[in-house]
Amino acid sequence: MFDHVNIKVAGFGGQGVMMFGQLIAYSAAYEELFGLWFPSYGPETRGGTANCSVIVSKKQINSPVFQSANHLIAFNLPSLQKFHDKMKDGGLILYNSSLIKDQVTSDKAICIGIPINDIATDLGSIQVSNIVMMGAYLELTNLFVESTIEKVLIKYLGEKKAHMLDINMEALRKGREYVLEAGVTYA
Amino acid sequence: MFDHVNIKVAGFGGQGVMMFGQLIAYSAAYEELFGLWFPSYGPETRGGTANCSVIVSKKQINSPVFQSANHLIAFNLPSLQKFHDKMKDGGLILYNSSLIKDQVTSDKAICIGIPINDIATDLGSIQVSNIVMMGAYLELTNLFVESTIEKVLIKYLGEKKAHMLDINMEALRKGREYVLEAGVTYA
Amino acid sequence: MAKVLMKGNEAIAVAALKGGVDAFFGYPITPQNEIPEYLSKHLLAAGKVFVQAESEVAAINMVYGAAGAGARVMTSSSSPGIALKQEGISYIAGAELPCVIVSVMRGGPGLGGIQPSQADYYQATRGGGNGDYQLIVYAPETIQETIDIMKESFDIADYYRNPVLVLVDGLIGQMMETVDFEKPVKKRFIPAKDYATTGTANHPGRNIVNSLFLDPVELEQHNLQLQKKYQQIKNNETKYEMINMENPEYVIVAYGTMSRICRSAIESLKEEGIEVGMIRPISLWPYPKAAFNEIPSGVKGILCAEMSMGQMLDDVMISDKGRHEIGFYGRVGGMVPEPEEIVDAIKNFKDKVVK
Amino acid sequence: MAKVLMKGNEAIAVAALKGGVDAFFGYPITPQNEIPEYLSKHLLAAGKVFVQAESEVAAINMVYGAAGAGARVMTSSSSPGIALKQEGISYIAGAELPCVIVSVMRGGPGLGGIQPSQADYYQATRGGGNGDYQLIVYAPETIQETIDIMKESFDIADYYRNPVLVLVDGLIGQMMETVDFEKPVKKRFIPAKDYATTGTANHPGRNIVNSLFLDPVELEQHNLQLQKKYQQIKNNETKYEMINMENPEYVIVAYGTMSRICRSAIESLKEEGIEVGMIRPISLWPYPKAAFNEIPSGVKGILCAEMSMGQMLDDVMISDKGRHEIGFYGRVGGMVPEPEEIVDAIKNFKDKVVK
Amino acid sequence: MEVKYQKTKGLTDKKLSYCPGCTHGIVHKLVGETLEELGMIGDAIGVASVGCSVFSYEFFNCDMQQAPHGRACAEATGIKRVRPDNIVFTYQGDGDLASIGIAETIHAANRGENITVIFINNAIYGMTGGQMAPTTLIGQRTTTSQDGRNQVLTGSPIKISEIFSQIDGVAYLERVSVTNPKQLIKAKKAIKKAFTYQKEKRGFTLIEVLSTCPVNWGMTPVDALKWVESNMVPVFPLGVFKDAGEKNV
Amino acid sequence: MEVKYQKTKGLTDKKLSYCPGCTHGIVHKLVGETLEELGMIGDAIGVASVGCSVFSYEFFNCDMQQAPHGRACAEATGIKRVRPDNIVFTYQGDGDLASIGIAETIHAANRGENITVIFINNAIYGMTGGQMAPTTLIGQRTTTSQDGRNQVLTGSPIKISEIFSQIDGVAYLERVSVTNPKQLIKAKKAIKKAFTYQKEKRGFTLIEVLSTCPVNWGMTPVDALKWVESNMVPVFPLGVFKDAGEKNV
Amino acid sequence: MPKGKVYFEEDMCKGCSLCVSFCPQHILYQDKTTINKSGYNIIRVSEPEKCIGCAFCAMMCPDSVIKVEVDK
Amino acid sequence: MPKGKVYFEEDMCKGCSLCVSFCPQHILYQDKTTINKSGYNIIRVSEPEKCIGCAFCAMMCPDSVIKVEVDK
Ligand SMILES: Cc1ncc(C[n+]2csc(CCOP(=O)(O)OP(=O)(O)O)c2C)c(N)n1
Ligand SMILES: Cc1ncc(C[n+]2csc(CCOP(=O)(O)OP(=O)(O)O)c2C)c(N)n1
Ligand code: SF4
Ligand code: SF4
Ligand code: SF4
Ligand code: SF4
Ligand code: SF4
Ligand code: SF4
Ligand SMILES: [Mg+2]
Ligand SMILES: [Mg+2]
Repeated sequence: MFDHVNIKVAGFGGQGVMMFGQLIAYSAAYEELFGLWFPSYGPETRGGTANCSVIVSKKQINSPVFQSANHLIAFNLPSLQKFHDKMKDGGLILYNSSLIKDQVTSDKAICIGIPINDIATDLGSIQVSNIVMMGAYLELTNLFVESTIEKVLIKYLGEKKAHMLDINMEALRKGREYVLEAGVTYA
Repeated sequence: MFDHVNIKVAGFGGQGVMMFGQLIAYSAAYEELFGLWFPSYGPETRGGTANCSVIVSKKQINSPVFQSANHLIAFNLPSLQKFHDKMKDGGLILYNSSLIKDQVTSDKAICIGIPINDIATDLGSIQVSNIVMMGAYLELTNLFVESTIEKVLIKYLGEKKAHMLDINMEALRKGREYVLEAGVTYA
Repeated sequence: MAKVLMKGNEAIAVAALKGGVDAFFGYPITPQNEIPEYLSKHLLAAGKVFVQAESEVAAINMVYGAAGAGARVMTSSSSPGIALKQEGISYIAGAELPCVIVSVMRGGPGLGGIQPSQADYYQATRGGGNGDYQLIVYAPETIQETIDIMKESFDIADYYRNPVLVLVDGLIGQMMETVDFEKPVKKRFIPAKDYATTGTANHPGRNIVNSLFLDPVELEQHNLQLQKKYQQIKNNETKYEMINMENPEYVIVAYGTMSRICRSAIESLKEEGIEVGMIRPISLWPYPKAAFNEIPSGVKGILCAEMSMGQMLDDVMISDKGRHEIGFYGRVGGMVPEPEEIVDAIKNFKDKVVK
Repeated sequence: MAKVLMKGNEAIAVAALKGGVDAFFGYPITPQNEIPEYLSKHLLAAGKVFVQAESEVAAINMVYGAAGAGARVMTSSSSPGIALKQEGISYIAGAELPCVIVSVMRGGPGLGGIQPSQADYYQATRGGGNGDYQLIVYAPETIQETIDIMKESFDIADYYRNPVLVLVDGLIGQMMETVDFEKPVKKRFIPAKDYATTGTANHPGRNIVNSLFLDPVELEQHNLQLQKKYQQIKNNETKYEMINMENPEYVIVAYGTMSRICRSAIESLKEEGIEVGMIRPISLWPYPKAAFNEIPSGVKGILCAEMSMGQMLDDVMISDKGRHEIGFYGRVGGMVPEPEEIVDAIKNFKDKVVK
Repeated sequence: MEVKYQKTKGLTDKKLSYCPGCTHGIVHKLVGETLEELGMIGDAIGVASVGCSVFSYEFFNCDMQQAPHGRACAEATGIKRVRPDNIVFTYQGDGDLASIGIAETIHAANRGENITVIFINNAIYGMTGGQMAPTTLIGQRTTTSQDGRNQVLTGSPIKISEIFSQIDGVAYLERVSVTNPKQLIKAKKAIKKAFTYQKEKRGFTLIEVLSTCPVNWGMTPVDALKWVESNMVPVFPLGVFKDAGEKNV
Repeated sequence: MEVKYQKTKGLTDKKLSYCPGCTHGIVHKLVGETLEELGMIGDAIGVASVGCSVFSYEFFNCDMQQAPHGRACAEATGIKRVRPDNIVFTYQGDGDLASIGIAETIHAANRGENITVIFINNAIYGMTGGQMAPTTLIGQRTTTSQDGRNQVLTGSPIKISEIFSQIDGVAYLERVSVTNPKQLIKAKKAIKKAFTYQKEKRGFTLIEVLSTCPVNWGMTPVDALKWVESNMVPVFPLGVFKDAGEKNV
Repeated sequence: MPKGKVYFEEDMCKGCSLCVSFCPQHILYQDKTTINKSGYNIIRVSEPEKCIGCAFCAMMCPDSVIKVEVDK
Repeated sequence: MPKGKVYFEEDMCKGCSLCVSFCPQHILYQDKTTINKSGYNIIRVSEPEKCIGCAFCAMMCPDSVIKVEVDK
């Protein structure tokens, strides 16, 4: 595990970007770590793009903002372009290869594409593409123990959306599987 | 004449207190002196009493407020009581003896009563009692040359009240006469 | 008009007309009512605009609209009324529009009273509007100076595209003094108002009056540009007077009516052999900080005198930078101190020192 | 509840409930909407009062009424909304009523933007309301501290019969952090509200809530009494933190989110062998002036860092009294500086010095 | 002999601050008598507004709050929400209610706040020395309409009762005058009805009282009353504009 | 082939900032087309308010000012008074006009300001994320009325057209919708009439447009239009509420 | 005709004359020779025996100066 | 029946489907497989020949995406 990770999550509005970030922060809290999430709200939110920042740390978090991320989760091309250069050395860029067709490279980060739209569509719900991404992300980073994300998801969905839990868990699994099958790793 | 006089004018609302003060300030301006007038507006104005301060000076006036007056013009008893003690040595207290029946005394000022209500009522207009007071005041102090106050009065009354000029001039005269007849003087 | 006797508020109105005001929007409040009353008569007669708004909030936004459309606009009010205008003022400053605001201070806080006060110094110089903006604030001491400043304010506002606030206490508004309207004031070259919304038929492109910049990069740029302008105003428009500063034992800092009272006190003290100087800020923003560098050595202390509980005191402390002991004397709530009180305060300076 | 992850605005709402709030009156504005949204649900469910007012002006006056009637009341808003509340705030302070006001700052001036900012420091500490009044202003740096302060604020407001303003930037409002609601806070003995208008059937005599004193003698007395209270608050309620102040080369002064960024910068600088301390004001009024007396000798300069163009800077200058060179670093309009910028500002301190 | 009429206990002993013959004093009596007769003095919380009646907190013999100009209905809302069983009323002039405070008044009405508003329409700003009010009549001279109110530039007198009749939250709404004993008795009935409706929690009640300002109108008090009858009543017709009756219970 | 319909020159090329299917876009087109067809683009000065339409200064292809929340009519008054021959209009939401800005709007109407107000009633605060508006329907869920608007606590939807029908300075006043092409054509006629009246200096004109907020209502754009027809129109009946016709000329 | 009696709390009177003007018996008048402590001319009853106790004077008095008693 | 032709400025489309829903000929549909640069699914015409040029689609389009031409 890491002592302190800066994570940037970005994509179109509607792709579940904010939820992705919040699930990580909730998981941090669940594991009694320090978690911090903040949205970039502003002109872009209505225009169609959205992004948020997450920090997970073993100690009290000072600055809530960071210049460069350890991990970038890019759900679309404009987001990738916007944040691609703001990475720490040894970082991870996880991107939506359903929308970003070209192979992404970086001299600072390992770049891994996950065709989350395709996987989610196969599952019968484009809605859970962000959870597919979550599966891949957790498989690669081992940020939290297995059971944490499930507990957090149950709480997040609440009673009203409890029926959605199964497909979300399925999406998580598919994300993990994709990574395992592709044989990619991130230290 | 004086180099610098502080004048306090006070009475019931409706007795022409403000007008009295303004006429003096206008006269100062007319004679190319420095004149300053200011009203005490506040809780008392609606309650029935009113007062204003006037400064006439040969040089630029600094402080617009003063602690003690050279001249006090008191149109009723509460006003006299309020300002009686705030006089400079050698001052003048001119009071309305129609309403203030007891003889007024002061160890700092000469006190002269003028029965302005009675004189004005005799003239047929209680309204001009303040002008009766003005006649007495100017006769005693010689603050301005004779013609000044008439010019100022003409301007003050304006076209609309031009017909009131005669009775005002008459009131002025009666005020002067009263002082002359009573044989009182003020250096 | 040679010398005439005139009430401060009326003089403000006459001076505004001489300054070329096109439109007045305001709401009644004591002690400044003679301003709109006079203008209601004379602006309309001259074919210009007078609107009694439904509130101070409406009035300041009418000012915003008319200023955006290119007119010379003013409003006037008093303490709680100026409080209500804060949002609008922030917009006007943010959109870089010129206008003149007259603030005739009365006692506070809350409904307070209607007697003269200087307790709205913070309101004028720090504002309650949001964000980093500044008004140009002038605080004259006589009706004559008020007239001169009023006449010039419209030009200054136009020149910098910034609101100018003329700050007087109720005494200046309510008293009458002998004044001269013909005193010449500095003229400035005012560029054409090519930003004004007059319809695209009347200018190239589309004109937009706006203070919204949702993109933080743009909003920061906009702020930096405002700061540049403010620096320019600081360089060019700081006004103050130094009085009896040859070799004073103490220095008084006072503005407006208070400085006149202090002038009398200084004369009395001189008669008693005590030399006291005075720094009289005329512009409260920009504040004449540099004046404090000119204080001769040997001065035992600085007395800040205000008709408030100590608001300009902040600027005195900032400007003096710890070089002197600073004392304070203030009266509030409509109590106007007499010169004797200032004399006493100087004589008992030690008791007045602020910790 | 042990540790939970919660958005700042929601945490403010929860903490208000824990602080015993009886009634909320407010008007929507970004970035603080989660506060009323949460309270609308939970106050009504608890049989308490939630009213979405027609405007900020109405909201603050509902607060005035409810506070006068003896309830624990709060409102929340953001920059232009707080501007509109200035008159009402002055009345509440003038009438000596308790309430809690939450101000979540966004970029200005005018409509500005909706990203985080600290450019309403003047608005909070100097106000735009009229007269000599003060709010007690707290500026926490984390959501945890915001919760603790919110809980205590209602007691402080009641104790002094004075409004408390909790000042956070939009980042604190919008971000989520892990927090603990059970941290105990100081308890105070709150006297019964015998001033409240509850009907003469419910108390002896007639109770009047009022800020009007037309007689200047009375108004001055009232002001002097307020000042006495303010002095008491200065003595008792000043809060600040000193960080790494053993032997610093430079001292930073920063509050709120900015102080957290500076903490990170201080850590980085330490790694490079540069020791930098920090004074972190928690109460912005009363300002922790005394902290500046504790700055060890040998400090080369003080850097004031704000998400504004320099507003707290005034208080830094007043407090330091010319003892040190003072530098300033600010970002505005929603730009939140990163720790690296503060590191650079310290390294290039000479360029940051304010003249 | 028995007492037929004497000063109500609903008012304090303090001398009223109004000018001679001003009907503010008459309306004060009607409100005070209503509070007394309905046994509400001990439960009432009044809100004084800014205008000549700013000092009404010294005159009504119950708990009082003084509100910023125009905000009495907001302040009353705050009070009533936290003290729903008290009787809450405001006393406001036309500058206060119809000009600067119209938003707060309309929205209190629209929310159906269970309060009573006494609205003094004297077609002028009395307190500040006689400026034009939104209710000033066309042609009426004031210090800010010195040639008479000009319809083209300033519009027509605003009709509060007519406007408020369109608001659902209003339970009772009547325009009255106090120009003679007969009208005064009607006015008192209206005020009593409004307070009674409040007691019964029926919603927002407002009584518009056509009133005089002899000083700023430049008339004797007696002539001022006649002017109300001959000039104001034709523009502001008297009557009940809304009575939700049992509906709102 | 000839062009039957294309984007109006009354709007700029800038992409609208509204959510998919939001009727703000439709009303923008109607106003833009009106300006174009009446030849007013060069003379028009629009006032953008605070709400989702805050950026309308980027969309209307004429000079524009951006007003503080609720103050568009005051700002428009300032503009019109100093530029009486320009065409001045405001574009305001229901939070902006009916809540915080009702005083400024009523008084502009009462003065008979010769301006045109386009009033977008979408029964919610769109921009700030879906809080209750004064026009929100009883039972409608919003983020500040999560169990549905409660009539007892918050009153009933405020009826701007009904209220403004009582104001003398109003020259034209109609409530329209844009739920289908037929209604849209009616709406455009109303808007055109309002601008024409302004040109003829007849006084204050206001068109209330029942509008949608699919995002905050939680509906598809198509369902949102149906909801307007089935839920809003019964509460806010369509039609002409005032037409001063020749009278005000 | 019933018989009434009116009492004036003189120092509260502001001399507005509304009572005079609304007395149906025309028995009230302003005494121009006497002022109270606020400076106003006070009201007097010319023919007290004509008072019918209608209380119109008291009702119209803005300053609650007048108390009216009637014979049962 | 008159004949019409519709043109879409695709990148301006927000995929709201109002055009689809108001086309009396039911010839418009959303292409779920294609997104424009803002991420929205675009609109296509299934049977262009059936277009009557009524412009209902264009009138109801909030984003002025559609231009309609008709045969004279
Ligand atoms: C915010 C604010 N604006 C203006 C004033 C000044 N003011 C005091 S009373 C008043 C008008 C009162 O008129 P009205 O409400 O008609 O009452 P009246 O005196 O006629 O009874 C005004 C404008 C104020 N005190 N506060
Ligand atoms: C003084 C002030 N208060 C509040 C806000 C926040 N605010 C922005 S838009 C808005 C409401 C907009 O609702 P509406 O007018 O109905 O427009 P819509 O978004 O629904 O089109 C509010 C309250 C603000 N910007 N300024
Ligand atoms: S100014 Fe007019 S309204 Fe006010 S008390 Fe005097 S007469 Fe009455
Ligand atoms: S939030 Fe609602 S009103 Fe605003 S643009 Fe989106 S759909 Fe339209
Ligand atoms: S009670 Fe009637 S009759 Fe007697 S004095 Fe009064 S008004 Fe006249
Ligand atoms: S009505 Fe009252 S105040 Fe007026 S004159 Fe008669 S007794 Fe005096
Ligand atoms: S013009 Fe008419 S028929 Fe043709 S696509 Fe559009 S709506 Fe359908
Ligand atoms: S109506 Fe316009 S924006 Fe909506 S789907 Fe059709 S073309 Fe696209
Ligand atoms: Mg009035
Ligand atoms: Mg809306």
